[in-house]
Amino acid sequence: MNDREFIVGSIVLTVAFLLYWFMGHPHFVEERILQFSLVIIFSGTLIFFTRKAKRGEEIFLRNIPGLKAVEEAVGRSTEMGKPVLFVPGIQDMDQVETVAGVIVLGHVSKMTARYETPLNVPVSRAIVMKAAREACKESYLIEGHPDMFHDDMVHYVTDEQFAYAAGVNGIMVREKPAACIYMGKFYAESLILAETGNSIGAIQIAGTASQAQIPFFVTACDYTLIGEEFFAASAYLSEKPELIGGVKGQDMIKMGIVIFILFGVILRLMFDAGFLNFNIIQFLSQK
Amino acid sequence: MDFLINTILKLGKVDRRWIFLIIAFVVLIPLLFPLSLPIRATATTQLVYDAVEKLPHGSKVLLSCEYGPSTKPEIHPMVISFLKHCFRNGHKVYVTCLWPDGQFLADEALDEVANNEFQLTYGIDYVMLGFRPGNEAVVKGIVSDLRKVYTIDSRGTKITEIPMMDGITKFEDFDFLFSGSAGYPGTIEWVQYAVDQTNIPMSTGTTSIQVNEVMPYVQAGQVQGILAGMPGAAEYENLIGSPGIGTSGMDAQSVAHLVIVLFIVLGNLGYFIERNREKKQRGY
Amino acid sequence: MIWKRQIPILIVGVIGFVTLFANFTTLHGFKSFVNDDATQWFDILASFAIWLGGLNLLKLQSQKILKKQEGWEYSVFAVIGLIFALVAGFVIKGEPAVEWGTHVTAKGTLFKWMFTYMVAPMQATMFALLAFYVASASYRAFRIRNFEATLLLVSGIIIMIGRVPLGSNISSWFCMYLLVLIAGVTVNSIFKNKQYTAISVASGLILVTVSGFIMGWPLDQPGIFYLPYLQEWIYKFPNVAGARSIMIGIGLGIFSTSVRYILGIEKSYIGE
Amino acid sequence: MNFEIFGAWLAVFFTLAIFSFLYRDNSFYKITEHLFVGVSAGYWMSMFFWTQIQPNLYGRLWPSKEYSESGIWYRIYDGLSIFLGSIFPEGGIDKGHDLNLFYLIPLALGVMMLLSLFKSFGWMARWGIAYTVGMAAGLRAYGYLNSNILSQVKATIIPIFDPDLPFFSLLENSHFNNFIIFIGTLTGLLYFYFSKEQKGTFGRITRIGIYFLMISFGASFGFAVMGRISLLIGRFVELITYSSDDYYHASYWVLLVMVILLIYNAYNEKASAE
Repeated sequence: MNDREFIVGSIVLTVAFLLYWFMGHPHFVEERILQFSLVIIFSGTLIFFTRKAKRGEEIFLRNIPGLKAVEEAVGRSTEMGKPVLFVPGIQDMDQVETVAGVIVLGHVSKMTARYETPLNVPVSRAIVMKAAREACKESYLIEGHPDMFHDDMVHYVTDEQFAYAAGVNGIMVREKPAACIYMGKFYAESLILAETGNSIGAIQIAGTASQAQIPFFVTACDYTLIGEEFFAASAYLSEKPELIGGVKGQDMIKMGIVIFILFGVILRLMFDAGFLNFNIIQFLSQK
Repeated sequence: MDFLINTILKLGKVDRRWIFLIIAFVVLIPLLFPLSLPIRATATTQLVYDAVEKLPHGSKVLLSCEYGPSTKPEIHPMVISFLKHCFRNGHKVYVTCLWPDGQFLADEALDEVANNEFQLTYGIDYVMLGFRPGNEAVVKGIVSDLRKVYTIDSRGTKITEIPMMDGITKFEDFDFLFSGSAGYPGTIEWVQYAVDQTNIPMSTGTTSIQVNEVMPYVQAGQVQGILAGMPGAAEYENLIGSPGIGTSGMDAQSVAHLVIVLFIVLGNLGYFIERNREKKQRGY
Repeated sequence: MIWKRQIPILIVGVIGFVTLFANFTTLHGFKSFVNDDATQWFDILASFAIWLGGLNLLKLQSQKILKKQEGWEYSVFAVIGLIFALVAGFVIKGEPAVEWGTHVTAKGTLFKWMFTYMVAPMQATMFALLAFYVASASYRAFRIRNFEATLLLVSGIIIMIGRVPLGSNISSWFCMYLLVLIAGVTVNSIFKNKQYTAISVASGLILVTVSGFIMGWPLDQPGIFYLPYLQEWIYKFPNVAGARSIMIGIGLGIFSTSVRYILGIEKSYIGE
Repeated sequence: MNFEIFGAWLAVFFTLAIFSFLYRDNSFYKITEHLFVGVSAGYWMSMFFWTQIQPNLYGRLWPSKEYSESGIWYRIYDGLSIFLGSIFPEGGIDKGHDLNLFYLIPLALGVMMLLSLFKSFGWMARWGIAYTVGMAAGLRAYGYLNSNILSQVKATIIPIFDPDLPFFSLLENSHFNNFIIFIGTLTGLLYFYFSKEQKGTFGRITRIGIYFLMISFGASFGFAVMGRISLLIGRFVELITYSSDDYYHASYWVLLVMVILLIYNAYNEKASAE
């Protein structure tokens, strides 16, 4: 489908809906027209930007300071001649956060390959191990150091949550990595990992969308990618158009929401003051 | 002074098992030897109490239990106090559960309050409708037609044969809803699918961790007050004048919080001293 | 190939589309299918998924035992536990008066016994372990390394102290004295001048004491220095603001992922 | 011995065994952890079977309402009934449902899911998963749009013109507090806007946003600590209960034996290391 077809298609659908609407819209829940329009508008925005990204058009995403911090951390490890530890969370590849974590791992392993710094990736799921190995192997190949990659770099510890945390703790205490990077889905083990990392004096960088764990990471790590920031960073690194387009589309909707709120406050002020006969709150309250 | 600084620094490197031991004692000792700190209700707890007090005698109250053993210490005392409050004011209580484990715990609470303390009759003063699977679908079902979701109660009695079920066919026939909730499905689903659509007043008691998620709804007025975690339960117990597990845990909770705050302060003190020393050593 | 790839994508698209748009139509058959049957199917499939997970666990642990892999002795316990739970669920009721089906929620059955004395304590203790880790991390890892972390810890501490009975027994005047001392430390570290520090601390102490005498030292006034009020304000207003922006962000994220699933752009569920 | 007291001793053992992990990873913990994994898997399997699959699936395929002595459909049922009488009681399943053969679809999808345990049928689970994914996507797209976006946007549109509202009140709604919510929500949203560098004025605005986010995380932090401590209190209360006469001081005895064994073990390890 090219652009022209896309635009024509959208117009035809809109006209068709308008016709249906003015013909008395049988079987349509009238009170939900607002939600219906939002579903259409939001989806349209997302599709538009995904297509734009797929065509290879330049899409600007701001620098994410956390990624810069990752680079510095790897740099410091190199200086000190110590390894980098990367923990991709404790969940399987069906979690978006694990996927994002593995994408960031690809980025980190490129740097370790470039600087010839040892990398250690303990994982807790067999499938994550496979995916993480692939990602690292590719990075080392791209950087021209395929000889430096070995399978043990990414190794399975155990599926059990606390046993995994204990295992990773052991690695930290023995190897004393200079940088610990936690990117993925975390539960309670976040605390145990970050505390040990702190006690060995490593630079710690975390990224997760698990809301309950973010506070612990923020206080115990040097840098934390919070929620959406983490996803945006991984989209940026993955160079996958559907991910980048998604981030951009959501960005536009977010800006739309901000503008709508500002506009809404003004409308409400005018209604309350009696200048306008349109109650925005009531408009938004339809079920 | 140097001695003090050195001690703080040395303490920073202490084996964490000592800290585990300290926390264990800090929680255990106040449980064995209570301090009986006076408890003062926060505004959100008071709101829940007032909402129940406002109901006329003999109101029909729906209590929904959505918690399991891992969150029992927080929610169970709330449910017990809520039952006491309702029975004392002569309300009729209907219990539903969105979590399967909720039914075990609700049964326990009813045994303790309705049977032992108030000696009420099943089917006239209270009824246990029980657990139905389906998460928010159950909530939706109760709103549209309760008798489709519940044909029998948890004891296998037909709903039509239970006297207090007369005239109850849907969610709007109740006067009040209280949800003791530890996560999904729970308070948020009740707000979205039941309360927002019908305007039946609702209060909630949640685990500490869930408070932040539910707070925007309380702030927007969709939920009338919230009992937040074990301290919320303790405050409620005190408002109805019947201290229980929540209250007895409060001393331990207070002391443990204080100790954790002290830990944070001490830990940061060590951090600052160390940082300053490093700066001095580097010569600036 | 079509069985493994196209059909699942088609199922997601059709089912997703139908459930989404059922919200906007009054067509009865359509609506009742989505509201009743489709959700029931979902729950039934979710139950099968739990069985799949359980059987998978059995398979993995048995393989571990048969191949005598490291730690296989412990896997024996996992298998025993699973079998015991299934026996309690399907073979031995323990209470003849209770019917099959209600035995999973009724009193006096083996299943209920298993719940009370096995599932409940183990689950609860697993969660309670974290209290210890929080304590040790608060001592060894929670550092006010920058302004953000400071804000976070301060608001956390105010909530922690203000929420419990201990906090409501701390007078606002105590907090004000504490603040004067903290201000003194700050002045000292900025100006590095003992005179300035002494003057600021002394004037602060006098100011607080005088106003205390004037107001008669009420426990909870002025409200902004009384921890229970302060924590309530924090969690009712600034916290709600922050939480709300996250909520909107999460809502958007979930919406866009859902749309991507329905349109077949995102196919991670079939491993792509 | 009474089952209840036996149960109490078991519960004490499990509780202390899990706590023993705090000292170090040891056999008590490993045994309990593996038991826990097994028992909870079995617990949920049974629970969901009896509350979902049996009543809502089989209950619709073979309801007792339509049971008849003739016809092939209920003969299959009778066959099943002979082997699995508890699941398929005589005369059909009475859960108040009508006969609905459409439910063969979820049954088929479910069976396909289970078949995926065998390697060559691995792909079969995809159909069932696809159904749940699609359904969840449709439900959530609307639910989150409505409650997370629309109603929160609505709550952020604050009244500026409202003479009844006080300008300042610490704990009640007031213009000041409304303004805090308004600013916090907007700047928080802008912090997660990625199409512009966070520099200059925009950078300063997003800084305010991150401060609000941090206060919010601080509140979750405080509440998380509170919840964990409450759970610990709950465990200790139970241990104290079980240490009483009625339970023959279970807590003390189990603790004692466990400590002795752990010390013995540590001593042995030390000896073998030397």
